Amino acid sequence: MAVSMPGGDVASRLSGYLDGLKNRHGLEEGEVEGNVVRVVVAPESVPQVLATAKAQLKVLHLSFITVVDWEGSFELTYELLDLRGGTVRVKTVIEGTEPVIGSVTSVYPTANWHEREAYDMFGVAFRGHPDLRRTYMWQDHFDHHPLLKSFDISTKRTFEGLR
Amino acid sequence: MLSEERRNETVALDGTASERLARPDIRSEFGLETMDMNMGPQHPAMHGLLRLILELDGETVMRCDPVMGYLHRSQEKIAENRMYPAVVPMTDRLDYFANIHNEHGYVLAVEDLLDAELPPRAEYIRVLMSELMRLASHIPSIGFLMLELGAFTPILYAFRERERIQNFLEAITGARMMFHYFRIGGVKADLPPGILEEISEYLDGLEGRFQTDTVDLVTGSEIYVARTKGVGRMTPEQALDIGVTGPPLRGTGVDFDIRRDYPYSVYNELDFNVVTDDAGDVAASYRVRIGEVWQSIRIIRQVIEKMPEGPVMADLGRRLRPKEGDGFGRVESPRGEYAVHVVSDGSDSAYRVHYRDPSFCSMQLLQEVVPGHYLPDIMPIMGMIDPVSGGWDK
Amino acid sequence: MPQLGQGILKGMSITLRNLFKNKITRQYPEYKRDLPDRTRGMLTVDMDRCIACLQCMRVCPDHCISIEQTKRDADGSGKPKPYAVGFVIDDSRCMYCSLCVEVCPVNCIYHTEEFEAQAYNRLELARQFGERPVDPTIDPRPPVKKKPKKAAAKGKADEKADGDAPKKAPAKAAGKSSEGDAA
Amino acid sequence: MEFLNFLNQEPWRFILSFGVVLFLTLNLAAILVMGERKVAGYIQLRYGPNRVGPRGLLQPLADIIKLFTKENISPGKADLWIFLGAPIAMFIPVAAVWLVIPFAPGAVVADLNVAILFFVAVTSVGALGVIMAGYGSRSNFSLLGALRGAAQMISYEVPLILSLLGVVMLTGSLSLVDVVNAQGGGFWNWYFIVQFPMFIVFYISSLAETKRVPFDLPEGESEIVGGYMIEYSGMTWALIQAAEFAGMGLMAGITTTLFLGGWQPPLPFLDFGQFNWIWFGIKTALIMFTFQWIRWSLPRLRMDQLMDLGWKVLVPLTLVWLVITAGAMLVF
Repeated sequence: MAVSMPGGDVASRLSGYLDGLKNRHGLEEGEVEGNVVRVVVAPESVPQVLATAKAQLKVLHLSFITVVDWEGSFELTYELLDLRGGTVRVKTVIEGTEPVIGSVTSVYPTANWHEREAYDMFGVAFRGHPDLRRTYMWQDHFDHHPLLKSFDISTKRTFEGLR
Repeated sequence: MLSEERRNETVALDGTASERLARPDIRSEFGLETMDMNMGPQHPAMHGLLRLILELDGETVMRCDPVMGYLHRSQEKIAENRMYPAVVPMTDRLDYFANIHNEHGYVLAVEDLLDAELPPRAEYIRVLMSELMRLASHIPSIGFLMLELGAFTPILYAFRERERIQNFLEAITGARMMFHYFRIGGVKADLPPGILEEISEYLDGLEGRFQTDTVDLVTGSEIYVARTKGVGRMTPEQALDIGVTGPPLRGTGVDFDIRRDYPYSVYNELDFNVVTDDAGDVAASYRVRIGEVWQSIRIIRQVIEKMPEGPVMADLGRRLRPKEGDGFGRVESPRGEYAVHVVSDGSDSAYRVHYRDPSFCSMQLLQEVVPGHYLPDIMPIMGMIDPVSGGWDK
Repeated sequence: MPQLGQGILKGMSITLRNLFKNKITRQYPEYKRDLPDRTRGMLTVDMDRCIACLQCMRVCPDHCISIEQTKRDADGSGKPKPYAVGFVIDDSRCMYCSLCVEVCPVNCIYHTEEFEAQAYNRLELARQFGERPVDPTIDPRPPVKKKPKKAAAKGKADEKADGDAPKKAPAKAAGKSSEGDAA
Repeated sequence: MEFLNFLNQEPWRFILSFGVVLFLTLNLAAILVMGERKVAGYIQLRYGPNRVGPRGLLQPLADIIKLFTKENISPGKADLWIFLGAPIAMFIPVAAVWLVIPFAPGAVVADLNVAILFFVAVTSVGALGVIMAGYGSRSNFSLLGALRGAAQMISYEVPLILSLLGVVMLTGSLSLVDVVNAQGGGFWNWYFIVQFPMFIVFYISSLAETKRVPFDLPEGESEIVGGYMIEYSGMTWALIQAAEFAGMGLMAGITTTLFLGGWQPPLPFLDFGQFNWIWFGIKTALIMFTFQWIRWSLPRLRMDQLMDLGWKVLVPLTLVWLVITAGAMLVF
């Protein structure tokens, strides 16, 4: 097997991750909760933090990227798994309504579609993304980002005209 | 019939898709052009509604670009506008071939928010249902692969088994497909009397039938071997980079299973093996699936043996108002890692729900792995991840 | 060549054996299998027991139940109680999730084993149970969602708290639907 | 009686029997579709069509009525003459080859002394029909299917012809009547015993010629969704299907004639005289059943594997066996 799995105790490994991140980057917050290392970083340093996690700390798997629209700011959660019980959860908050953040596709290529989805649903622009297109919505003639809280849904019954 | 060298010539293992295609460019020399082709969305082998924009040089695929969204229902937005319990039936509609796992991921996330303590019987019932669902998803997936390779019969044998498993699921939950059985804090109702004996009796017959009608009929065939061996080969690093999880990842040799590494429910009390293979091709991922069928049968037997008595529902109060914060649920669905992230703001309904669907993430391998293969190889490569339209389109 | 088609011949012998086995198809319209007790078929309502508490209407995720409620002294006790004069279940929207059945305090709404819902017209799928028909095309007022000012704790404005309310005027069928209860 | 004698005169006999053969071919296609669906159903543990008529036996009739009443749609940019001519170009050769097959002693429409050459020449026209269909439709899928079909049918002509040569060498004649007569006297005289590798090669090649699983790449349901016939509908589609199934019946008939003794009974005392066509029918039906059995058991090959099989396995095998046959004929 070409991929080496992390070994040893989960707790010591997690504190190793936290120390590794703390030593190299300025973290806004950082703590170990259960099996999760939760760090909050500034949006500018997200690609570097993830690059450290991948290259130095060998956290190999990016599970997902969640974007939360807090109406005025966006919170991004990067969930990283080390495949052996440990989780590194990197959070960042982007102020403003037109969020821009550096892409992590060069670190975790799987982020490609996750970032496309985030762009499609929230309009988060990822700097340096190779192929930032919409995933689900129409490519043309659709200027909305449906998961924004400002995008109202209609609860009207849809097939009224057909009845 | 098939020469291994030739496959290796055509599909070099390492390098990106563009490097693989960098061969002496006779096309420009002779002024030849490639052909663009649209596969789907209405196409019998697209596992639902998927459109592939292909660039073909003869039969060789030069570029493959999946276009999604034909089944997009914005489940995440729907989940934001409903109270917590009312989202569970909607998660059934996500990956409609492994509904139980979707429900499980969501209820785990909400229970994480609520810090709920579940009665042991509920946990065992959940594991039982999950593994039955895994059987009902893995067995037809082999049939689907054969359907796409041109053999129609194995899928009907596989669906015979799925129908019987669905009969059990229907007896337990009341519906054949959209179960809505897991509730936040437990399961909807206790098992009907006598069902455990029926299931274990059925499993005895299933072992023999699965061996003959699927394993022997399918995997022994030389044509199956020729069509799947060496097709869609990935290295472990490549698979992790693409974000593949589940059987295709274990087929490359990465020993990763949520059930063991991030245990949920009572999986840490059960004894099972994580099946891996190291070839990394379509055949390997199907060997993993077949191995997981045997492991699932083993898990179900243990669950039936250990099934405790007691209530099946924790008392969480009538109105669910979780604390503010994040809830995470992560389960091993038949297609890989299925994760749910629920953000609560303290109200009746979630502020944000995010589903990490394995079909969606694994489908990136179409972009990466398919170029350099022949056109008919797209079908086994899609069969390798066995995506479900409702899953990747949310 | 390691194998000369033994695998193919083995597979073909399996299909040949199955050629002579008993068939497992059930001829559906003639043969109907016994449905399990928990089958979630089409909903039905026992109107005699209904206390018009509107809980099923509020819990329904698809807004498929509409109830028209009045006060009436139905049992002759001299005290007017809520009474459902109109009760419609729109099967073209129902997804058989069984939430309404679980929430009903008097068990008056329940699943039957009937599952063959077919009609030439979507309107025919709306089944009326009350003495007065309710217009199923009008949406009962969905539960109004009140966002607590949680965002304020984070220092963010939350102007959209009431923005989720439906733009449509509340239906007369659900005129009594209480915002306070729902939220 | 005089009238019958009059009909037995040359132009009338030929025209009449040609009409009968054409009628039989078309019916054969309909019946084979039915048989295919029944075999598929039984292999897959279901019943197959069983609603029209007793046990579904009238299903072919219902199919034909449906297909006749369907609208014939052609793509907007199709090359209409080629598009509409393709089904005919596929069907006529298949029907024509039936003329040279002996059904019973003396019952052959045209006893050509170069019948095998006629068979080889006329069936290769079928590839033209496939190319016409694929090219005329102006669709990417059908073009790919046509290219695959052309490559496959032309490639498999080679092992098909080479595997015929063994029989021709043993018989010393190109006439199918002679071939059948040479196999009389019991099943141990049939050529499939002495020419067993050739029989296998001919069988595989005929599967490929008729575009049946595991060689149904020109149709390739799962990737190119019907291939060259993707744009056809209604009666044109039905004619293509008829040509396919009649071609399957034809290949079964030719296999029977060349390797399984044609109308010759398996044991000498089972000779029914003029009614020996029963034996021809039984053997042909068995071969057709194996075609269907394979169809519902196996997946399909890929294009490169198909070509590898044809050129690297079948052609060398036939060449070797031809040399062995020639050597054996010299020795014995």
